Amino acid sequence: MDLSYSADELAFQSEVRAFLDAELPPEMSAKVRAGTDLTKAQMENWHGILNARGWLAVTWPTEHGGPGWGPVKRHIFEEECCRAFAPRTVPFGLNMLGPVLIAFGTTDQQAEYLPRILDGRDWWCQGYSEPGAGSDLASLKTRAVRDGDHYVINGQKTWTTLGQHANRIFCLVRTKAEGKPQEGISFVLLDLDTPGIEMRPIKLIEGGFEVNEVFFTDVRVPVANLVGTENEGWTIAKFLLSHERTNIAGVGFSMTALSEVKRLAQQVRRSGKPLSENPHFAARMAEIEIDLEAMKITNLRMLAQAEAQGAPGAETSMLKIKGTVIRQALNDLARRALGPAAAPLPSEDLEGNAALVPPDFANGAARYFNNRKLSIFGGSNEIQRNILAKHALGL
Amino acid sequence: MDLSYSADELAFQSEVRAFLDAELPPEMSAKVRAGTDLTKAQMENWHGILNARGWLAVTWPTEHGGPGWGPVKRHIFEEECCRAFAPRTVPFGLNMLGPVLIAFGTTDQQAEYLPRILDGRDWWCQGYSEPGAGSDLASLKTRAVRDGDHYVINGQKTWTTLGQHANRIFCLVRTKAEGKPQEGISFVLLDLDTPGIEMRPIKLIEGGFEVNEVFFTDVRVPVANLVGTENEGWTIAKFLLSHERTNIAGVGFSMTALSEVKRLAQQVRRSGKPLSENPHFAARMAEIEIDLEAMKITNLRMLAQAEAQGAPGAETSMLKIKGTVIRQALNDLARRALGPAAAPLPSEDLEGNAALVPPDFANGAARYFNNRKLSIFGGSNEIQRNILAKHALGL
Amino acid sequence: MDFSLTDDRRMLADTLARYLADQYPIEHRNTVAYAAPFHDPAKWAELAELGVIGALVPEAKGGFGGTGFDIAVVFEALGRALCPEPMLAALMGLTALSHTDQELDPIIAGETRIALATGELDAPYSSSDIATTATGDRLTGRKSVVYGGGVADTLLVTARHGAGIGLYQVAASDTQITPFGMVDGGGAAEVFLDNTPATRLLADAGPALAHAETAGIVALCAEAVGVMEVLKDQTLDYLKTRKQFGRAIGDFQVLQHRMVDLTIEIEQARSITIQAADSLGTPHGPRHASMAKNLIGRAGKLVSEEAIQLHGGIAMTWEYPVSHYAKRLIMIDHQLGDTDTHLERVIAG
Amino acid sequence: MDFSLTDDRRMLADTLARYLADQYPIEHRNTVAYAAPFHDPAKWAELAELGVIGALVPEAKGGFGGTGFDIAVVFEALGRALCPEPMLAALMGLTALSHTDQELDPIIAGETRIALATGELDAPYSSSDIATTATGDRLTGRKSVVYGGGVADTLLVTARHGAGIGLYQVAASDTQITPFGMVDGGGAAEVFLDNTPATRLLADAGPALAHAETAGIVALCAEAVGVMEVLKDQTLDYLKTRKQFGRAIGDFQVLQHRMVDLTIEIEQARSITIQAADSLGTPHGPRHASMAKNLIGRAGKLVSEEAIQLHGGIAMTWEYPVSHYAKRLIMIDHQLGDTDTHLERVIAG
Repeated sequence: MDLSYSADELAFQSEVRAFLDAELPPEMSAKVRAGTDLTKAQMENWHGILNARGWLAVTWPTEHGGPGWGPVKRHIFEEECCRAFAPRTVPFGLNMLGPVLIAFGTTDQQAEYLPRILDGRDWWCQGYSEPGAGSDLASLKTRAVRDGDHYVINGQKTWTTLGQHANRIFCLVRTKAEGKPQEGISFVLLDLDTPGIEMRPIKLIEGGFEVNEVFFTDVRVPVANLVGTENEGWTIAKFLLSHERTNIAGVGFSMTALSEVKRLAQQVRRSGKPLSENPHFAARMAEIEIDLEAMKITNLRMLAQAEAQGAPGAETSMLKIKGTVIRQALNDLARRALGPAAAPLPSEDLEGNAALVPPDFANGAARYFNNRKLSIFGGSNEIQRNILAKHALGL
Repeated sequence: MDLSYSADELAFQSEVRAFLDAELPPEMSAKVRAGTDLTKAQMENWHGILNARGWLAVTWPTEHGGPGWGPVKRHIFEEECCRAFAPRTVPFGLNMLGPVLIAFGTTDQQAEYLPRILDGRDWWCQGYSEPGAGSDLASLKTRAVRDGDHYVINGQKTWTTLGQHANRIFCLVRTKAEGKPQEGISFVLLDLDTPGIEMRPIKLIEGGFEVNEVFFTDVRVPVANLVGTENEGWTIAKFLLSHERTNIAGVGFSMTALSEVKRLAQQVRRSGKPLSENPHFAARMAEIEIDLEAMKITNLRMLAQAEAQGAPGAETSMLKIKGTVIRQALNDLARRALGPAAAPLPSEDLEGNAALVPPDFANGAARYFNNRKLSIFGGSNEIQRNILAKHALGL
Repeated sequence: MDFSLTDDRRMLADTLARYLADQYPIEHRNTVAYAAPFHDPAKWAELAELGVIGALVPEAKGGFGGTGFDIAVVFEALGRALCPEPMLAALMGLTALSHTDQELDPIIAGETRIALATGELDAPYSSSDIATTATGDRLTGRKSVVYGGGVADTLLVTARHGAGIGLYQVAASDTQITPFGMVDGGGAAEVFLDNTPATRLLADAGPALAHAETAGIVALCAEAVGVMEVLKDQTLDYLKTRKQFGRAIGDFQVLQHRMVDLTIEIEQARSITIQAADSLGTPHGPRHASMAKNLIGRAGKLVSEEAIQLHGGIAMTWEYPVSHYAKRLIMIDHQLGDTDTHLERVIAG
Repeated sequence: MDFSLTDDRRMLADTLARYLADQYPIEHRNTVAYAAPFHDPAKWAELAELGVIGALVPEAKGGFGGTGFDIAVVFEALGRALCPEPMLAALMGLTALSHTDQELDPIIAGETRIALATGELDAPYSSSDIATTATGDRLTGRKSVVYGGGVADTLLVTARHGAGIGLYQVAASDTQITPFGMVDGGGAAEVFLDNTPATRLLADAGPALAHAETAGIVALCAEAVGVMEVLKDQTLDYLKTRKQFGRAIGDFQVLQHRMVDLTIEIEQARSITIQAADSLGTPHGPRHASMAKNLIGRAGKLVSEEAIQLHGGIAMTWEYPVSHYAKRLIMIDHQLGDTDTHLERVIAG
């Protein structure tokens, strides 16, 4: 048993660090650290920087422009990006559609779309969930009816993240009404400029905008935009949900969140002492640190297993559950540490001398509320427990 | 809104205190405090003392020899008994069979059995659970087949508490095999001397003996020993389960357990200071104290409601759940406080100068393990949650 | 023992609840709660007219209430409506002023507004640990996150003088105030004092502040109970109507049991709030208030997080009222001492 | 990164597991674990013969193992069998002695038995806070809950001398020992020293004790993981076979989710134990051991209590093995520092 990285992996780690030192724009990492939204241009810029280095589509095979990393190198890369407060890449083209096209797309589809994802000409978004079909995705109702060499789509999608920046959307639609709910679903690609598509922003609990509703009214899409076989989109949906699980534990995020909350607790003063010296706060923090330390090893154990055996199993649901519990607990801790200073809505009036907390921490409450989503989206933690009970425990 | 006791209630409280001061034998309260088992003679002695005062059958109406108290006075009495470390009365005759006979028994049955419960001639035990029918009581299998003016009983009961001291048992038996599981159950009274009954002790997790298995082989019992109507015993079972809920919150037990754990934490020393000054231990203790403080009011609120409306509702399941959680947490705290000194099995070699802890606390670990039963018996906390979900929340 | 409300209080509760249901629906609430001045001045006047402010003040001081249960009844109703009016500032200001000979009638009538400015950046929950100083009749320092401070005419400020900590009155117009809105709605302010003219009301602010703080905690706990009851009702309703996998999600046993646990904690929260209200003004008052605030902090976090989780994504949206109730419930833990602060006070005895 | 065991360790684990399954079934375990001498001396000799004790000692000291992973493999297997043999005493004694020039072979061979006597009534978890004193070659004081102390030939005792705390060797026959059984099986003893003759092995016991304690914690954590795995398997099996309300109780979603949460914590417990084993003997060793012992304490309580609760009454009986596993798991928190003790050490850095 050997828990350390190999010489090759350590060299790679240094390479990533050097790259981030040199290439990550400081104004971007400052925003990431403070939890404020990047502009669309900034996100595109970061994609461009990564693409120039060949490190953008980390899950793709080399023939399509991926770096050819295994799970451990991907993990190192993610860990270093988190440590440096690099922006997350936008996953919809890179980690979702890309792998789908590589596995299920025609050569033409691959040739047309993959390069456009890499060079940033396309920004994809996701049309999966519907108002009546969240965790129960198979019950989706958006209809696509064949009309000559087109489908005519009517219905509604929701929770479409960053749809406001996208020019294209991939959707699960119902192409057959009969049979089991999982049957009769198809996977189609749409240009958001197509007449009949309307995107409406959803304001979130903390006041931010990151998700949207998408309405489809008699939207005509060429049959050539079908990926895979008609009525067999459920296979793709399942494939995609399992691919979404890259970095599902979010260990890197939690590590930076922990170091940030430690820094905050040293700055905040209560009864004349740093909050970090308060035994009750320190106890909360230490327990999470220990859980995270264990999570790091759990994550590495499952990575090693994935490296050895290929596809990740139901066990990754554990990483989702415990990983989100830890991240949310860290957000909770940061919020608590701020005390009444967590209350203000972000405001220019409260900057400079009027600031209540260092700017890195001004979004503490907003981040806590926003990250309640972590245990809901991507298959809620309840769904993950159902999966584990069935597939890992045989219940 | 007025949370204080009335003048009448306060006077009653003083009366109870004076009684306990005068009448409770110190060697009994010492044993209760230390969590060691009382002998059968001691329990009978305590029943006799209470009966002499007319305070034994606290739930019975005055015409049958009860004191005629409402829920609040019963609560005060229980609270004071706990505070004084008085033994619990044995509930099977007093709180279970007695109310059943008063509600469902014939005049003859009442005249025969109630006085014998009061004066101690009969010690009843309970034949409810079976190895295959715990929480799912209605699935019980012990059969009673009519043969002339007798039933012939075959089957097995378990978890029969203090059966080793009893001379009689009340049982739920199946008198009809057809129909729903709840139909065809009858409630019968048996003399334990009847041929064909065998009682075997069950050794419990901590090594103690308080429950038993009871085996019935061709046991003949007169039909006159049926209580209520044949095949309608389920009504009695439900009545009895709701009556079992007197003092279900166990507030009095928790209050003495809390004062004992505080006393322990002041005596135990760690790093040269009393354990009570350790912030982490103090935090655990304070949280439970607060929960208990709230529980006291919750319990009083529900008592007041019961006093006003009669029968307790599904809400008492809350008292069972939270009450047992608190009691178990206090046992847990006492066990923790003992540190390695919790390890020894009780042994005469470890008394006097060789003792590791004051004798009151020597059973700390045993009590913790034994009281894991609290969340299992009398309808497990899972069953209580099912009841609340259905009857209090309408789910 | 009697756990029913008196007729007067029942009437007050009903009147206030009806008024808020009619005049302060959640759409209106969200409109005024998140935009300056972060409340609705017209509604404030109407609440005063209804006697809501007077209910917080004893008869001897010109009101017609002022017990812990009066306060609890008012704030539970405000919590149910998620009302962002600066009633906590009024309660705490009036309670502190009741220790002086100041005239309270204009405040009770809603004509002038006050705010109690005690907390500071490095001493948000401690009234004794402050750095603001008084030199004669001039104050210098900074008071932080002053609830209702953005709309007050008069500020009651604590400051150190030679012999201890005094209570001072400062005209809002004489000082620099930076008002802001809060993540959970409603307004507060930073107050910058720089040789600011002030009138000393009390040389020893201690007893008045302790009283005001204890009353404020009872109010926040009762408000939290109101918020929790709404979250419970909304969640229960959602469990019964939302369908997934072909049945109401409330059929799933896991969600049933979690809903039960949440319900039990709400009952516990109500109980401990009743106790804190009962002992307001007695020697047990501060300890029972700390017990209540600690339990409310724990129960509030559970109820808020579970209400969101049991709903799923919909509760993450601004449009769905649950999100605002959930935010308010969490942020109550950031007012007048959090869960840990009050646990420490309980431990200290 | 490689999470697989070496062939040697895999073989040791398999051999030991097979031996224990054959020779130490639960009925035998319960017979010997709760009656003096609270273990089985014949089995002790056989374990020594199998090389189990030697696996805990580095080659340089006469063994053929001694790394954190060697220790973990042995103790996980002991945990799975709930073995009450005083292997922890041997490990900690040998580890302490490896800092001296004492001969270890007779101990490795199972011919002599040792126990490390450090804890005292008022300082159960602290090796520096002791009251036992050395005057020349004589010791006076009391050592409390000495694991394996009832069957040891030699005791390694810590005591204060002029310049610090030293490690002393005492013959069991020279001192008054009160052996006793433990609630979870196995034996310990109270050791009363009254001007008892002793040999000083180390003037400064610090490094040897720290090493022994860290190794002991790794062992206990691995043992706990073994115990938890058995509890998980037994509970899962029960959920699949026990029927209530006409179906297997494992069909109930509430029990499924609780079983999942328990499984996750067991994985976390295994992970943190791997880390502690990996860093034994490095500067991170003590901190990682404290992290592990804290997490094991929390996970152990959850797993023990849930295993009982998910079973119901049957797990409350002496006859059903789960009760003994549950007891052992809880009582591990009473050895070498409990959950809070180690949390404090992690906080202290």
